[in-house]
Amino acid sequence: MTEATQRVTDIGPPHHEKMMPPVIQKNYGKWVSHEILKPGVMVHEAESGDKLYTVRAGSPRLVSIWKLRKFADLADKYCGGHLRFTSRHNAEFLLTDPAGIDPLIADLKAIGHPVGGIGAAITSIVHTQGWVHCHSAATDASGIVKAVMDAIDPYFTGTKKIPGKLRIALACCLNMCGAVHCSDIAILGIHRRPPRTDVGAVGKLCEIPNVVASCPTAAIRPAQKDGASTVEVIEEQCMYCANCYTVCPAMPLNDPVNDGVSIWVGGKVSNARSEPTFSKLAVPYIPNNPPRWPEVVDCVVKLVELWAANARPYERMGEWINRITWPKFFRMAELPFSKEHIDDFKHAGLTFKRSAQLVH
Amino acid sequence: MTEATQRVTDIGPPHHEKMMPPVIQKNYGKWVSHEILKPGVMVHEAESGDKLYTVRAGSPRLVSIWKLRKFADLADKYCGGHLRFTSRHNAEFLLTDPAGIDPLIADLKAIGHPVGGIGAAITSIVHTQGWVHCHSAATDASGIVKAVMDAIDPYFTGTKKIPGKLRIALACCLNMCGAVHCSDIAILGIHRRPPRTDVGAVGKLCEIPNVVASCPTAAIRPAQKDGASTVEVIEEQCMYCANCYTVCPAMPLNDPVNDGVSIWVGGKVSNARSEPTFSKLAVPYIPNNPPRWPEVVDCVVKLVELWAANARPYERMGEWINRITWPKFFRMAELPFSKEHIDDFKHAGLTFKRSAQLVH
Amino acid sequence: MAELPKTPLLDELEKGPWPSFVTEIKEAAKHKASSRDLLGLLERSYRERLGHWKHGGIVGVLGYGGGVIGRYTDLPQDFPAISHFHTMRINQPPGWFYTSKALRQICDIWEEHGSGLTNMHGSTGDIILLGTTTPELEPTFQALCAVGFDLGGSGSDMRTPSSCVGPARCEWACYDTLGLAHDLTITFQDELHRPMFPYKFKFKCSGCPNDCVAAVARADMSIIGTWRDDIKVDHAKVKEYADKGLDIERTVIRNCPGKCMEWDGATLAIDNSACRKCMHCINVMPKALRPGDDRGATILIGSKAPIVEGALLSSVLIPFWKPEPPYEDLKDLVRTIWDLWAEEGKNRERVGEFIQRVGLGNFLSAIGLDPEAEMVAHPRENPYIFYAVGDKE
Amino acid sequence: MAELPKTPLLDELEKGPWPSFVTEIKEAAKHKASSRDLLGLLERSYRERLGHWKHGGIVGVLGYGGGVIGRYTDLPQDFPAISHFHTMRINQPPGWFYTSKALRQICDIWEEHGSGLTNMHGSTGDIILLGTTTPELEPTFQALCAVGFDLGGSGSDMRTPSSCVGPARCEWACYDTLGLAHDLTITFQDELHRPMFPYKFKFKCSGCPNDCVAAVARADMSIIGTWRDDIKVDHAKVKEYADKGLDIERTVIRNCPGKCMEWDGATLAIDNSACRKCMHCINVMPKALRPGDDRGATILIGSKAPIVEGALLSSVLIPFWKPEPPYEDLKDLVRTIWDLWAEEGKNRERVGEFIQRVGLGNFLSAIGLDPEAEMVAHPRENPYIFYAVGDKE
Ligand code: SRM
Ligand code: SRM
Ligand code: SRM
Ligand code: SRM
Ligand code: SF4
Ligand code: SF4
Ligand code: SF4
Ligand code: SF4
Ligand code: SF4
Ligand code: SF4
Ligand code: SF4
Ligand code: SF4
Repeated sequence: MTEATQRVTDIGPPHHEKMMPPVIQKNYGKWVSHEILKPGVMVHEAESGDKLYTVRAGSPRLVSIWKLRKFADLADKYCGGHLRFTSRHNAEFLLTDPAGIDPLIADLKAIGHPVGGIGAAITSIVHTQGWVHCHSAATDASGIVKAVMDAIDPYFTGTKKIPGKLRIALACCLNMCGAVHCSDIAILGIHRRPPRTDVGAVGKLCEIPNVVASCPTAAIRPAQKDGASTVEVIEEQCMYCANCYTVCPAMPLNDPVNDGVSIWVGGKVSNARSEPTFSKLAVPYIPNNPPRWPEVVDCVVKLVELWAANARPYERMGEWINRITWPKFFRMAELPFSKEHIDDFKHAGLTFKRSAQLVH
Repeated sequence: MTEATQRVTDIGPPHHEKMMPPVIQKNYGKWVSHEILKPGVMVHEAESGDKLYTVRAGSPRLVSIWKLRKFADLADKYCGGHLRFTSRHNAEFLLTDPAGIDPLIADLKAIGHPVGGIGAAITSIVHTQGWVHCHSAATDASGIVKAVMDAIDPYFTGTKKIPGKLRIALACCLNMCGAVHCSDIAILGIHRRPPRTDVGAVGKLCEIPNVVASCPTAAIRPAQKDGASTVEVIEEQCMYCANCYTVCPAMPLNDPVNDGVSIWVGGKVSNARSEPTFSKLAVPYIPNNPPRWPEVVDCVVKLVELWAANARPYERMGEWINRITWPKFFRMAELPFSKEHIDDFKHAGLTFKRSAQLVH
Repeated sequence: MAELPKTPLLDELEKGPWPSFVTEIKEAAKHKASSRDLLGLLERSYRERLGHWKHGGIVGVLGYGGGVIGRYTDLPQDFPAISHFHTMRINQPPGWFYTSKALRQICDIWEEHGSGLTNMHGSTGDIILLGTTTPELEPTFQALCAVGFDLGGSGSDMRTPSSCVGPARCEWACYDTLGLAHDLTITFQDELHRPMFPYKFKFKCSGCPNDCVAAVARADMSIIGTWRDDIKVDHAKVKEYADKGLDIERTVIRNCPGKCMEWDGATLAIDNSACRKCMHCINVMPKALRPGDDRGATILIGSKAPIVEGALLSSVLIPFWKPEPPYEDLKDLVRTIWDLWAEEGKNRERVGEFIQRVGLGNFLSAIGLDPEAEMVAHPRENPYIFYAVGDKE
Repeated sequence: MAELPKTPLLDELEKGPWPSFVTEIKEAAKHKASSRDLLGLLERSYRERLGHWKHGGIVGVLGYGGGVIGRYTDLPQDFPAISHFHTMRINQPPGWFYTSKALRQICDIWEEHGSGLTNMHGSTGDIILLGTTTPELEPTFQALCAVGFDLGGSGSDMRTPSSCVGPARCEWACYDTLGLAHDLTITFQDELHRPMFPYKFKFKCSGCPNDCVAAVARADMSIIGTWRDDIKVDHAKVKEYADKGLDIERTVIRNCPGKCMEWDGATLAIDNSACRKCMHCINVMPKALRPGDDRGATILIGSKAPIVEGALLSSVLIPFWKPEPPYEDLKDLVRTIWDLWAEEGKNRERVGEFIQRVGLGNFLSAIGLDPEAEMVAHPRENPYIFYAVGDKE
């Protein structure tokens, strides 16, 4: 244990000051305004008159160190050896000399990274692990994201113009690590069958009370099997959230036939204009169809185009739908409305239409 | 029982056609527009060109037959023997000859009934029985209503102008027979002590399971007392709704010291502009102070004046508050905000302020 | 007659401009002992800050289960004339229209049989005859029937439907509110008079979304008029309003919930495909704008006061309904709902609470209606979906 | 090196304009056996439409309880190089700023000890080093510490706080988001590394109400910058925007949630006393408008993903807070909350769910804060009030 005490621990992250370029250190907290110069490029001006040019490069987030080294090279070449990543996992190159912008964009293009995502644009899709690394996944993450981004790339690069920001996110299961629940368009992996309980293993691997408590709909009851403690699932009460599986490996739900994807729309996070709000169910189920999930891609593209053609400037997806009303949105998007769309969880009653304000 | 079979029963109400004046029979469903001529007087015009003048007289709702006969006399004198009452319990006199309007108003005044309440005005207070006839009442109804109407009479008669309609209602207990829950200003009688259970009587007078089920907060438990079935109340869990008393007379809550009145604001019913919405708690408690409840009157007057001075045209109380935000309303109205104002019932979480949109 | 009791507190309520209920009670007290005792009892309540009524037992008229609220004072020794003091609820004529003759008939009957006090009207809409004794109930009832009036509801039965003035005087009525209310009352006499539901059931009929009978807030079934086609615009008249000083941008356009209007200072443009039929623009400019011609009603279900599970507003059940007498489609729907609720509703569970408990989706399946997007303010936000068909392949 | 497995399905995902994660894995697969096996496993998942990972056991580094996600394939015989394939979560520098040197140091360490694959970054904000074996965990950790990096959280501990770019590049930052995130991370090292809470706890710091780290949606404590005084207006610049064709009425005024702006074609008037600090007008005209000078933050509490009780957004706890290093007032508040939650929270109950369960009013009493109107969207609608003081007289 002597070793252990000599170990360096609990140092936390490096201080940001060590990581920031001099122009930022100098003008920290002293920026006065910004302007978008072209897709993916903006300039910030400081009180001092200093200018900082940002070039935002799209990223798949899952990147190898070999790619990161290339990013580092570009940072050295154009940015005095500094770069940053964004909260949506893009890479940002920070220049003081605008002459570097176009060559940098060309170099990024050469290594396969488009520039864009700033202003009224679609930026990268926040997403999660999927089949790459998570045991919980009802669908893959990176694959769908790649297929969708390929299709909507013109909205990232600015080739196609849109009324405002549109944020897409994907989570591969109801744990929602991507925090997709407040996205303009959310793609959510879902199960559709109850857990296949390994009745014998439950008692050995899991804490029965925790398993019972894990179920939001009280579908899990303690039970006895051959004199040993286990659980049983009331299948009609299960809505396949997989929380039991999270606490107990003996209750897997993954299922190649019934797993798939649901689509949610109209959430947002910012306080701009309207308050933050959750996304709402648009399409209850699309089967998993790897490698490129064409039905999911089509659906997202259609929703984006519909919004782009009809929303007013700065109007987010949900703000647009709230203006035209949900029934009209379903009609315009040619989406069927079904029992699945009607909330039946705790606060369901508050989602009923409690007025005669309808678009007929 | 031979008599019984000969009795006339199940005839329902008289058909309205028998009650309506000829001008209405003729133009039924064929009205094209209306105009407010002066406070309490409006004219409706029909496709045929016919005109119908309405004079609305304020009423205390609790009226004797001797007063009703006077109304009948006026109907004979000016309206060919027809009149109606409104959904808010005012009397309406329907004239075809506008020459009758002013004399009718004078005659109404002579018997103590002001004319008004049409358009941007405060009309009569919808209310309930109170100490006049109900066993449940936590306060009186007619008395507070009279005192408040005296104070705001200028808004009924049009002496004072206001931005739009403002609806006040009163209910003498949480049963809310006045449906006060969607009023611009609601006055609600409340208890503040748990039922004084007559433990011995419960089992004799009441169905124990019904009593237990009646409690919204599960504060009532079946119990045994001297070998007989009864109930016990977990006092900390009781919020004095009196529903147990409604189903069981052995659980009275009426209490001269702790009963009183709460004030709620910002509800509405119409679909105009904003959707129908419930009133929200403004003042948790004002003691009963008969005969004229001066604190209640002051509070209502203050709220009306504040709204009148600040709301935009057509803006109802709740629409105004939603625009300026609730915290600002509490500051402007100089009302303390307390734990009582924070919802703690079923859907409480949805009333938390889930955004950074604040007026500081 | 005996002298009126001293009522120093109540006398205070005879002051001021608004007509006084105390004056009304005093008037009745001059003629009727029961009203005299009521006056005394009320003064006592004012002094003690406490009501003096007891829980009502079940009283009523022969063959009916509802329509009378039994009431007894807890001070019968001091106020013997109101030891019984029951109210009778009487169906109002739809729209609350009366001939002076009909009104006088009611007055005469109530002078003979009751306290001489009334509420015109009760919150539900009935004529309330305020206070009589048990033996007088049946004679009063028979006298009323003789002149064409009948009892309303109380207890776990249907209640007297009510309707706004609608087509009788209002240019905005999108259907015959009085006709429908009358028809429902007549059709469902049995349900009105003989309690057999889990709890009460109320109908209210408003002719347009202004909802002048507050149907959305206090009716188990709220029938609210609306239209499907374009708002009718008289552009010249719009211009007139503007010329007379109406700030159309601020007063109308910015208040439009559909954000579907434009005003360029000269012409009003409405995108009717996004209009929510809220009535606001029409309310502000009644001479220039009118509801369209394809009129009907939205049927909403379930509103009620707070007890037990919290207050509810009605919510959309049929987004657009074309009312055509004899309204068999609506009545079939109502009967289907009543059957289900009678079967599966709990004691004292209003239909709105019942739907809250079983879920709107399940309720719709049970009554055989398809889900429609109009029924919800927005689709679900939580991912806890019971998939109807798990594809098992 | 061995040949790459055949991946006909994944190869489809190398097509198209967007950078491909498959290409990244293939690059790593050229160098590392684990990434080669990952590639094969993923192709298999694509073929079978099924993940092939097992529940992770508890693995980690000495003295720490969190920061590593244990992961094992269920096909170790076919893909032995990923029979263990744990991820390591590494605290990012606040604002995700790197020198190229620091980035290369991480790359070098991960080339030596892991798969060569990363997420830059994870959803919480950490650097995710994607896949290594149990024996490599401790050496990787030590190597990282040597160059100044440390582990993030996992399990029932605090998670790495994250912050928007804020004052480092954004003119709207109302407080030092990076400074606060760093300070909290350093102060709460123990809570970050040694799980001892009922469940996870996340901080996110956004510099203004645009909330560029989505704090309101996914942080147990969301600290969102705002201001109290007037928006700073450069009227000449407003005019410039208008002259250049911005439709200020339609784009700005009608979208203002406070309805507190007027534009007469020449001057912009703001009633700041009704401004909700939503940022919209500032967003549209960044050269003309700016947040005021009296800056600070709103502290919100409780957001989280749906499991178990449904998703939550954070809600206001401190309407306006003046952040001053070393932020002791905030830290005291946090500690008070943690103590209460540790004491009374249930297993796997996030702090937001805890507040939902005990009630906001009770929660406030327990942590010693006074209720403020800013904490609710509106006061209660139901009359089921527990009166704090029943006056017994
Ligand atoms: C770089 C980044 C912060 C960071 O620390 O990494 C950032 C940077 C800026 N944001 Fe943001 N935002 C960033 C994520 C976000 C997020 C979070 C998210 O998407 O997960 C949000 C909340 C989104 C939501 O509401 O769902 C966000 C909502 C905004 C808004 C409000 C937009 C709206 O109308 O709702 C603005 C204002 C605007 O653009 O008009 C804004 C404005 C800005 C400005 C203009 C601020 C400034 O003056 O520098 C920056 C560049 C604008 C741009 O990207 O268009 N930023 N911004 C993030 C870039 C993500 C990316 O790679 O694309
Ligand atoms: C007579 C009556 C109907 C009846 O069958 O008895 C009636 C009659 C009219 N109402 Fe009403 N309303 C009547 C109760 C209501 C109610 C119900 C209530 O208050 O309990 C409401 C819903 C109130 C609410 O939202 O809380 C109601 C909300 C409206 C509105 C919408 C107002 C708003 O801006 O929210 C209008 C339109 C307007 O006035 O601009 C309206 C408009 C009208 C018009 C102009 C309709 C017309 O063209 O004839 C009528 C005269 C207007 C007036 O009183 O200002 N009426 N009106 C009721 C009179 C009650 C009284 O004695 O004062
Ligand atoms: C007379 C009247 C009040 C008035 O002064 O106008 C009234 C009076 C009573 N109501 Fe009511 N309700 C009256 C309209 C209402 C309304 C309004 C409406 O119908 O539009 C409501 C709210 C809407 C609703 O139905 O939810 C209403 C909601 C209640 C409730 C709560 C029901 C609930 O589900 O929450 C109760 C309690 C109960 O049913 O046990 C109740 C119970 C009572 C009882 C029978 C008290 C009892 O439990 O014995 C009251 C008898 C008072 C008496 O001694 O005369 N009354 N009651 C109204 C009926 C007159 C009429 O027929 O026209
Ligand atoms: C790696 C990451 C996803 C990603 O690809 O970026 C992730 C991955 C996992 N999350 Fe997460 N979560 C990640 C950010 C989130 C977020 C977003 C955030 O933090 O901003 C959320 C939503 C916000 C929240 O905290 O509620 C999130 C909500 C969950 C939940 C649901 C928690 C809840 O209270 O509802 C679980 C389930 C659990 O805790 O048992 C979960 C559980 C998991 C586990 C540990 C699965 C498990 O139960 O064992 C995943 C491990 C995957 C793997 O094999 O690597 N993860 N997780 C993110 C962490 C990276 C990082 O440290 O930067
Ligand atoms: S969303 Fe679910 S499957 Fe995806 S990484 Fe998170 S826990 Fe795993
Ligand atoms: S999947 Fe969810 S709903 Fe189904 S049993 Fe498991 S915890 Fe319960
Ligand atoms: S509100 Fe309560 S006290 Fe008043 S009449 Fe109705 S039941 Fe009786
Ligand atoms: S008054 Fe209400 S809360 Fe109290 S015990 Fe009776 S039913 Fe329960
Ligand atoms: S509800 Fe509509 S139709 Fe009926 S009276 Fe009111 S405004 Fe007229
Ligand atoms: S009725 Fe209402 S929604 Fe329709 S155009 Fe008029 S104001 Fe707008
Ligand atoms: S949250 Fe505000 S301060 Fe932070 S980067 Fe976004 S816009 Fe700038
Ligand atoms: S910040 Fe938002 S609320 Fe404030 S004036 Fe600007 S648009 Fe209006």
